[in-house]
Amino acid sequence: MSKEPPTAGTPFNLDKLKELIEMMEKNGLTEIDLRSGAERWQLRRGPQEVTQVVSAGPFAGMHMPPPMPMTPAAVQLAPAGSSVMPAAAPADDGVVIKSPTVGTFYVAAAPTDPPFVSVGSKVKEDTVVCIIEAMKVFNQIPAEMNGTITAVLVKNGDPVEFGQPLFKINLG
Amino acid sequence: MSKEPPTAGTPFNLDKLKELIEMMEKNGLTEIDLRSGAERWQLRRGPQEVTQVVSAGPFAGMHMPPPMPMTPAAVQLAPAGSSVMPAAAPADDGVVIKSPTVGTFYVAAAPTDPPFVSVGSKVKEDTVVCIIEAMKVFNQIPAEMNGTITAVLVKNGDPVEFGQPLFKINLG
Amino acid sequence: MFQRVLVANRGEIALRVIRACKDLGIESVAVFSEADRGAHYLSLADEAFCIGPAPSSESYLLINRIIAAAEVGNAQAIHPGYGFLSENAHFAEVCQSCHITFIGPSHEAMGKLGDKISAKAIAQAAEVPLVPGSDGLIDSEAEALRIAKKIGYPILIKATAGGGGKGMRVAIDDSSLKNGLKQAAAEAEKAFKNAGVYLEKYVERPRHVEVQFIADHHGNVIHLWERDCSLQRRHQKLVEESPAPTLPKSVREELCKAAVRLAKAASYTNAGTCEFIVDKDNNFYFIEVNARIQVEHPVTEMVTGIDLIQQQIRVAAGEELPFKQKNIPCEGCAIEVRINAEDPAHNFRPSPGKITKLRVPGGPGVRFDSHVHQDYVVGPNYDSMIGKLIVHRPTRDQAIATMRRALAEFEIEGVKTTIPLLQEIFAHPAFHSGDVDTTFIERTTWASGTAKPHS
Amino acid sequence: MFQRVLVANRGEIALRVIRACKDLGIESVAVFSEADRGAHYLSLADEAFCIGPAPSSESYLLINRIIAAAEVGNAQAIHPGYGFLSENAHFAEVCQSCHITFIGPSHEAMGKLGDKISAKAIAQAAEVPLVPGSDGLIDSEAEALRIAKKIGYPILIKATAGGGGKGMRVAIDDSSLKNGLKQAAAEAEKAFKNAGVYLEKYVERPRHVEVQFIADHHGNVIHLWERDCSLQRRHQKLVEESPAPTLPKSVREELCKAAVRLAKAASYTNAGTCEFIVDKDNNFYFIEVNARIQVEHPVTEMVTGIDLIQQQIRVAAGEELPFKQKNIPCEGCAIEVRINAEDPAHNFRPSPGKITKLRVPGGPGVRFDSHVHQDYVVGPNYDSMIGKLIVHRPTRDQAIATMRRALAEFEIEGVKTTIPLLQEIFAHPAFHSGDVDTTFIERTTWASGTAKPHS
Repeated sequence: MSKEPPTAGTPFNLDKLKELIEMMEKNGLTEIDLRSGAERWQLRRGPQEVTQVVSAGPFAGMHMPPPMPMTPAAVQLAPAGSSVMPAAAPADDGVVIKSPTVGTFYVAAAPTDPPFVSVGSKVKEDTVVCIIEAMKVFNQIPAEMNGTITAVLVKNGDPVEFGQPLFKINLG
Repeated sequence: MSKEPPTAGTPFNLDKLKELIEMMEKNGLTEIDLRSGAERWQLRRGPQEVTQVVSAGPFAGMHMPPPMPMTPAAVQLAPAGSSVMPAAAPADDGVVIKSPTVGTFYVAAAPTDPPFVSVGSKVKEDTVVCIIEAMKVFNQIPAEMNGTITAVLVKNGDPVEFGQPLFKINLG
Repeated sequence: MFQRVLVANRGEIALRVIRACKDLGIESVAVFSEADRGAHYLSLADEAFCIGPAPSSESYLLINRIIAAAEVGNAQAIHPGYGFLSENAHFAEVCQSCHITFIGPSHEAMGKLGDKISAKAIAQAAEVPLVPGSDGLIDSEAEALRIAKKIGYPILIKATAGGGGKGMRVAIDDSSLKNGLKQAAAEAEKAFKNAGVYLEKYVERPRHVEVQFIADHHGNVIHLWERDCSLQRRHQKLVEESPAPTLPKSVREELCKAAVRLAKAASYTNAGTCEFIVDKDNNFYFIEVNARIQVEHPVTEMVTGIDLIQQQIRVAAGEELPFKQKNIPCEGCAIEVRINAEDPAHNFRPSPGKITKLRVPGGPGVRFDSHVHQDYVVGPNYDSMIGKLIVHRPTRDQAIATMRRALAEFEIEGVKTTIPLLQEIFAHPAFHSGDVDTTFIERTTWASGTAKPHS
Repeated sequence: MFQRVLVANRGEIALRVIRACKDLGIESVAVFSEADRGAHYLSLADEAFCIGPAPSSESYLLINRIIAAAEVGNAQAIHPGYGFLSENAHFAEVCQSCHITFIGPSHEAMGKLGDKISAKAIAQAAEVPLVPGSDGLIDSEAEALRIAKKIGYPILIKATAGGGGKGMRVAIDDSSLKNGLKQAAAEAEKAFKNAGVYLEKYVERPRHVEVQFIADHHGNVIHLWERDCSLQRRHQKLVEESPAPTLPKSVREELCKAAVRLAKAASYTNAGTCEFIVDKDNNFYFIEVNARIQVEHPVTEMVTGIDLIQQQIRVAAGEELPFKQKNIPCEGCAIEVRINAEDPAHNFRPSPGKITKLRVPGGPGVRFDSHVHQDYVVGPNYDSMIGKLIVHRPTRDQAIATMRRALAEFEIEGVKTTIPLLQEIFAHPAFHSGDVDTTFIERTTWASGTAKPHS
């Protein structure tokens, strides 16, 4: 791989570009737009559609809101007047544990029990983080990753839909 | 902005381009837009819609969408299948004498007469250049400017509409 | 039947006529001003001619341009739509002299009905009730009191040269009549240099009910039932429906028969509308004839199943009406609302602009007649109506429910519209109960901006 | 009546049900897969839940997810639309056990009619004609010849384990029957290791005619006349109309009565369709019952004036049918075409993509049921139907004229559609004369790409 600029005449510096991209990745940035005089560097990262975020690799669950101006009206979920459930909110940083089903979210096994987890709880892959009730079945939801809970995103007893972020977690 | 893929004839360095694309792929970038002076490199990657992901070939997924999605449909006059009169075509150069009414265009006062004017004719403001018949009335149309006819844009006996260019004219 | 028809109009009614022609297998020729150049509906015509610049007076109202376009376009007939030249008897006469069929009544019938005095004379001859009043100007207080006794209070005192409410008084008893006569005469003298006044019965909370009729050239005149168009704002209709709610069947039938008598008396041909006002006791009085197709014709099409524009063209081509009066149904309930590009928050001033987003309601019972689409630019040159939303359902309650659903579905961005006001109207209990008259909008408080006439 | 209904479907039928709920004053709960997130029609529901990823098997077909959504959404009933879980008796049973009303027939009726053998037994008991044939497998050539004599040629020899045309022969006389029996048995033995064959009368150029019926929980079963859906391509319906052209009134009435007998015999409730094939002599034979609402239900809505989806919901809520058989009209002619995002030039392969431009036809007699709009993205995950264009006119000729006009008006860019093929169909003289059967598309040459099954 050559470290020279892309063409003899252009001042683009690939190394700088790589550094920028690494910064984006590390910080979950989706867009960088740098301008200096006649020079402009614009980088975008992440999927077009929030709906299409697929969990794979180190950035699983990172929702990148559509950066492109071409987003159709179809991205808008709930116009005024309708109480459509909120779309899976983009987690601006960190990773989230998502609901694997539609149902009712419970933080504990019984109303008098303490919550399975709260902010600061360390969880392992098989740690139960909540219960989601669907069709009278109380499904224990494991964390499926190791880390520390940094936020609980849903209130006890709230309905949740498939793919809805439930917890923020710092991996590690 | 260059829309075509770089070819040997362009100053773009294919190797550098490949490297950029690899970087994009590796890092999940969707867009790079680099400008420096008159030069601009714009790369977009990934489909508009993730649903259509296809990848093959070195430039796979390098979608270069049209920069403006705002196609002005309303400007289109006559889709296929209808024989709508052509819109008054913009005179790309010079000045035109336009029809002041809708009607039938005649180059002469009678079929056996010579045309009022032809290419090369010098006309003054009050020179009759044609007749437009509307409601059995034969309207003599004056040039309304001084100059030399450089083109006759309508055929004898053709219908013309309001504002339709009839003659090209060089003023003077 | 004609081979080609020229459509001497623009916007939704031009599109409506183009569609009717296509449905009949007739070619259509459109005309357009420079402001409408490139409009999508023009591409649906078989040919289209630019006839002048944006101002109507230099394009859509220019008779000779339209005739010339019909001639170069080889059209045998002209459909005038509504507005513009549609009620211009001179235009109809010029068409005739150019051997082009005017799709509408004869210029003679149009002339007779276009003049208020001769129209009233025809109505009287046809035993169609007129608003009671003095036969002419009032000569003395004694005469006024005598007439008042005959027609009963309340009575409207009107200046013969009047206008804009000047020289107008309502009298509720003899005493207020005496005072009113003096005041009105003085005011009229001052304003118009003409102190002449006359009397007319004052109809309180009148309903506006009109009868659609159609007549062929073979002596057949048939009514297509009535429309209630009471819901108006500054004399602009907002909502039209058929059948008229709350009117007893017997009154509806009387009303419709009166319209047919009048059409026959005027030797009327083609489609027309006879307008009445109806008082709170369901007495009805002739107002005028609209000698053309009307904006609100779709509600009649829905309840009768008859395509009025097609039928206009057929009748003009000499065909006999294919149905008998007794076979004309009035099924279910149809309601139309006019969607105007107006800003309710700014006293309904026109709101031209580009429609940047449009989601039109659909599904069963919903019809939308419009020439606009996403990216259409609503210009400032013509009227602000951008479409007509029509629902048709088995019952009035169901029609109202579907209209509310359809209005809620409607999404339009880029221009302001009357939709918020329409939504309030359809949510209003008085509208549901049919308790609506021409003063309804003015005397009701509306949340969505002001619908009042003078605020 | 229900307060909230969950719509267990997507696309146009989901929107159709949401609209029916709104018209009835019922709240609706939508469900959607991740592929449909943000779809405009979802915003018209009162609530919407994501139930899984794009594949139907992980979202729209997951019974427990849909029940859970109904529970968290407080829906008392579920409308399944068509396709997906609509004919899944187990789903209907789960709904029942969860005390959620399934808007459709009982799971018992669904189960009985879903099984071909028990469905035929019910038909037989109700004296509904079946395609004549052997009662079971053929044991000998002699038996085959005896049956052939009874039912007449041509005869279809079918392998009991057959499929895809394998082990299938048409016999036109005794000699070809003898040969065919041997060949079919040998082929079936080879392909399926089962040489069993049976006989069925071969219906040449069959028309597909189906009867819409609806039954309440009070013992009333009413038919809403028939639809002709003969115009198919690879067993996919392209055009549906009501009434069936060319069928005599007496046959139509017999057909409809047969469907009602069958529905009663199956203790059927809610809306359903009884499918028949009709031969060239207007004999009809029962094929199967579709125990759900169908794509083509709007044509029935147009000719009867009855909102079928609303009526389904009412019946499911326990209401009695509000009309009697004798009051069900069949007025005018309604035709529906399916507009699919498919590429006629490439053997009708799906053509997903973003709709970059959309101009939908309108005006009188035109209805468009669709969830799509300009800028909508047609995804590759579900079926390719993007809308249904329906016309309703007093006569079939007028309906065809309006359909041609409407198809010509239709402008769509960004995806390829079946519109060019539909335009050819509606221009075809055989279609105009009603001379259409299920083989029409295959045996006709089409200019717009190939509509043939194997090219």
